[in-house]
Amino acid sequence: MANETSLPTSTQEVFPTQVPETGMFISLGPQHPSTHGVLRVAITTDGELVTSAQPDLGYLHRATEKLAEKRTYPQIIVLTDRLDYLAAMTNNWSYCLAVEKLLGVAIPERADYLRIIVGELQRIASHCVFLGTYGIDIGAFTPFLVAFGRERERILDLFEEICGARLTYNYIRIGGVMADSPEGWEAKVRQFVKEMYGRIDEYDTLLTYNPIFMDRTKDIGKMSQEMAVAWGITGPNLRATGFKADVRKDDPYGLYAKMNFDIPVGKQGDCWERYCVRVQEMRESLKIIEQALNALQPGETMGKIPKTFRVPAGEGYGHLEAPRGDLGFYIVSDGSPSPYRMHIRPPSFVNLQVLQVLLKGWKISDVIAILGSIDIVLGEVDR
Amino acid sequence: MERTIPTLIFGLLAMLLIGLSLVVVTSRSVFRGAVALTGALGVVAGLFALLGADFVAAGQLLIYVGGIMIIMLFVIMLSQRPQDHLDRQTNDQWVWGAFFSLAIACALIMQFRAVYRGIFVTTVATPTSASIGRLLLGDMVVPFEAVSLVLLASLVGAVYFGLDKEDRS
Amino acid sequence: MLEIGPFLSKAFQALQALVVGYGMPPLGAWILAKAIQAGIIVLLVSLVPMVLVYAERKVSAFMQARLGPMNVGPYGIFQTLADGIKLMFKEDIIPIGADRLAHTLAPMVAVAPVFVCFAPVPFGKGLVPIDLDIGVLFIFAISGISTIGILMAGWGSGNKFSMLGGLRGAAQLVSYEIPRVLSVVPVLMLYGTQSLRGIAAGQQGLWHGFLPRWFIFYPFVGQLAFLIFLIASVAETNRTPFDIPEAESELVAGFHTEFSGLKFALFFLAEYAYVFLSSAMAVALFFGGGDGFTAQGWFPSWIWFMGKTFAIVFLFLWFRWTFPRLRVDRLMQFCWKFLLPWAIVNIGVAGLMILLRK
Amino acid sequence: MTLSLHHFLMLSAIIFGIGIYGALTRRNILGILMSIELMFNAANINLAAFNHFLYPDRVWGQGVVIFVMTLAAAEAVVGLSLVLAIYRNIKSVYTEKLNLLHG
Repeated sequence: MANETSLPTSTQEVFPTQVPETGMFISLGPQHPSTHGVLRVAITTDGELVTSAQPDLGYLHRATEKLAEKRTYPQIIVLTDRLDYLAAMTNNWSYCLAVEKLLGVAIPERADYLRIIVGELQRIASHCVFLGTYGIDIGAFTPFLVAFGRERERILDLFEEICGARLTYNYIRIGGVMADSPEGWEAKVRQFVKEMYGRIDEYDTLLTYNPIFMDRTKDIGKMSQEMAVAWGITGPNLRATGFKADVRKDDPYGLYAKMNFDIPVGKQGDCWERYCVRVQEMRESLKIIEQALNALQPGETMGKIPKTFRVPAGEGYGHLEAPRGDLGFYIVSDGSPSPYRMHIRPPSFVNLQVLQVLLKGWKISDVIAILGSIDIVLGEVDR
Repeated sequence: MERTIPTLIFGLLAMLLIGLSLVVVTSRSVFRGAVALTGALGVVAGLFALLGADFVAAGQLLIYVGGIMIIMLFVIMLSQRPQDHLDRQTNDQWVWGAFFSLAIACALIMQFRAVYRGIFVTTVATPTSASIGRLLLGDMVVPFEAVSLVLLASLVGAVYFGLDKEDRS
Repeated sequence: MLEIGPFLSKAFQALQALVVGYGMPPLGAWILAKAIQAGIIVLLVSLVPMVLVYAERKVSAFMQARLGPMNVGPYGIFQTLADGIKLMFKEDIIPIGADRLAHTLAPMVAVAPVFVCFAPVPFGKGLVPIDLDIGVLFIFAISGISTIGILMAGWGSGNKFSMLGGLRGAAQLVSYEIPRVLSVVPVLMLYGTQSLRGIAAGQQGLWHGFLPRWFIFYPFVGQLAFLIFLIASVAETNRTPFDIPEAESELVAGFHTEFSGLKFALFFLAEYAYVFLSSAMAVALFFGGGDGFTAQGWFPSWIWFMGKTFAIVFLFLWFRWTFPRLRVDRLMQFCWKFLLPWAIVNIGVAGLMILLRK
Repeated sequence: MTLSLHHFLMLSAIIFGIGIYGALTRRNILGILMSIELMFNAANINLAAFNHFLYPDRVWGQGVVIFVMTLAAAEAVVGLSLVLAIYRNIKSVYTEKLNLLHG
């Protein structure tokens, strides 16, 4: 059903010029409650069964890569905030990794631990949004307000305290972090981590093991391991197929090599396992935060970086495990204050492509379940 | 006074029924026709109530309006497009059809007027559900069982027709 | 005690005598009295949804760790009123591709039957607007008309999502109507009447001095019948987990996507009025109506009735804010392969019980 | 004026005539089905009227009405599923398109 790995043969499927012979043509989006932004999925159906589905992107394109060519290196961090707006911390971090590789600077230890703490907090916040919106996609409204409105809000409060912003942080800078944590911040994080374990168990009883929820998501939208690899899927979506791949383990950046945590994997890559892997990841993130808090020592938070600097000519690639998968920044420098070319590898964009084969043969209700479980952020897809 | 009120109600219902029936057979939009038919069936339920048949009136609403007409509208939504009302909805024999149906209606009306004029009734209507229940499972039990067999057969038939070709084997 | 039933009937008798004294024919006086009663019912049915909307928002807020409406009036109790006024003044939009007649009529067809449905509901001792002999059947028959309104909305909007919502609604409502009617049959068999007042009156008294003689306490039959009735009622009112006709995340808003202003408010009114009606029916059928078991004398019967009704309304709200939505084919399977067979088994068991008691 | 049996019978005759007209002239299979329902209802009005006016103490007429309604439901279900099957095959619900036997 959904195991073909080939692209559609013609654009006819994307924009049908006439009503299909059987069934109908539905334009799901760009204004639709469950496309999570301005994505349009062109669907032809036979009754309730989907015969073809084509994601149609570009409604949110802001030319981030081109803009970057006219900004100095520190100014670009602001642009990266706006990519995956639910996980701005990891965007900052990934960009800084690439630039730091080009510059060859060392990061103070405290800054690296702070990066890990905010990065993992960001992962939890992002997965909280996923959990809530996925609940809404399936029809349960309460998880949204519990996960989104209660737990994520507390994480954003923590972020606000450390960097002054709640959504676009601009916190992780080239060579370190913007500011040291304020007094008492670490205790608050500890308190939050302690409470969060119980909250995740609450989500399990509310949503994860709800029979209706399992009925809606188990065995739906199955993705084989070969298919996932062929389409370049990364992140929780890949791990749900049973493929143990995580940049934090495979290509450790920062101080992740010192951290002790597991990579949750699924078995058959259906919607429920994609969801479960994320819930499990939240628990692992909590463990990492605890370890980082224990290892946190007072010290510098910014490396020796001048206010204005030129990056030596050459190319650098930095990537990390963002909440949605492998996020990479590729920067080519010609020695000037701004990059010659910057390319972003956004995990959402790559994960989104598989929809055209994954959606085929399922019902319209399942389309929503699958679309939600892939967990895309349109800001990152369209850049 | 007590005599004229049912007559008034009857006149109102009769006009509504005739009007809605005409919409059913003349409307260009099949959907509107079906909605008019739904209204007409509701009016017939009102006539039943006027005739003291309360159980039958409720049954009429439950079976016709709540069942048959909903399935009818369902099929209309599946098989029609909103722009279909631009098509002509009557065939070429409509003149002959009108003549023929008018003739039948006139013949029936004349016959009824001649034979059944001036039959009145004075008894007060009483609840009928208990007596209908006794009738259906007493004197009429054989037709009752036969009807249930017919229903079963039609159910099986409908499911069979509803299947796709590849599912039938 | 505050039994308003006898008081009301005396008041209406006095009123009729008064107008007859002024020269009105007795039939006219009777019609006047019934018209006033109908007016009271219409008022009640229009006001209860406002209370229910407020209750829904508050209950959901407390389930979701937030406060809900707080600004309009103390604890936001006038929020629904404000919303109603807002909806009244909103522009009434009819899309170009719509069937104007169907689009305009749909909300009215959906909401009008609800008012009629309350006629045979016994709100307390002597508080039955019209004690119909075919009460239960009457309610089922009339409430079926509302489905036509949903279909008209789906077709009349000229919108694919509305059309899909209408199709789903038709399939769902027709299917769930069957177990809903069948689940009530054991009650009718046991009490030998279809009048809701008669059924409620049959459930007075106590077993062994402590257990109320309500139908729900009949072993096996009572609980199963109530369960099927409750589930099918939730499905009939298009509420989560059976809200696939208006599934927000799939079909935008299903059949009422294209409705705005007062028309939208009418659909809302219909939904909440049906929630109230289903709860009231459940109380009359399964919970002894206005019977107050051992605490009989503490409150008048209409308070008992309303209290029990709102307890069951709370179940509706609770379901909505706890469960995700079923998928359309699983929904049908659940109806035809689970509810319907068990409803039929239940009728058989009830028949056996009645035979054994004789 | 008091209601009499022939009022109901005349009304049903008119409805029956309208039903015949619809069944004869509609192009749409669904329209024909709906006209047939009209005719059924005309007959039902007659049955209930005869019951009420001629045998007010018995309910046989109403019993027959219930049978007619049940059979009408069966007829509608089979008819509509046939319409759907036809629509699936020839993509039309107009009677003149049903000419597969025409050679």
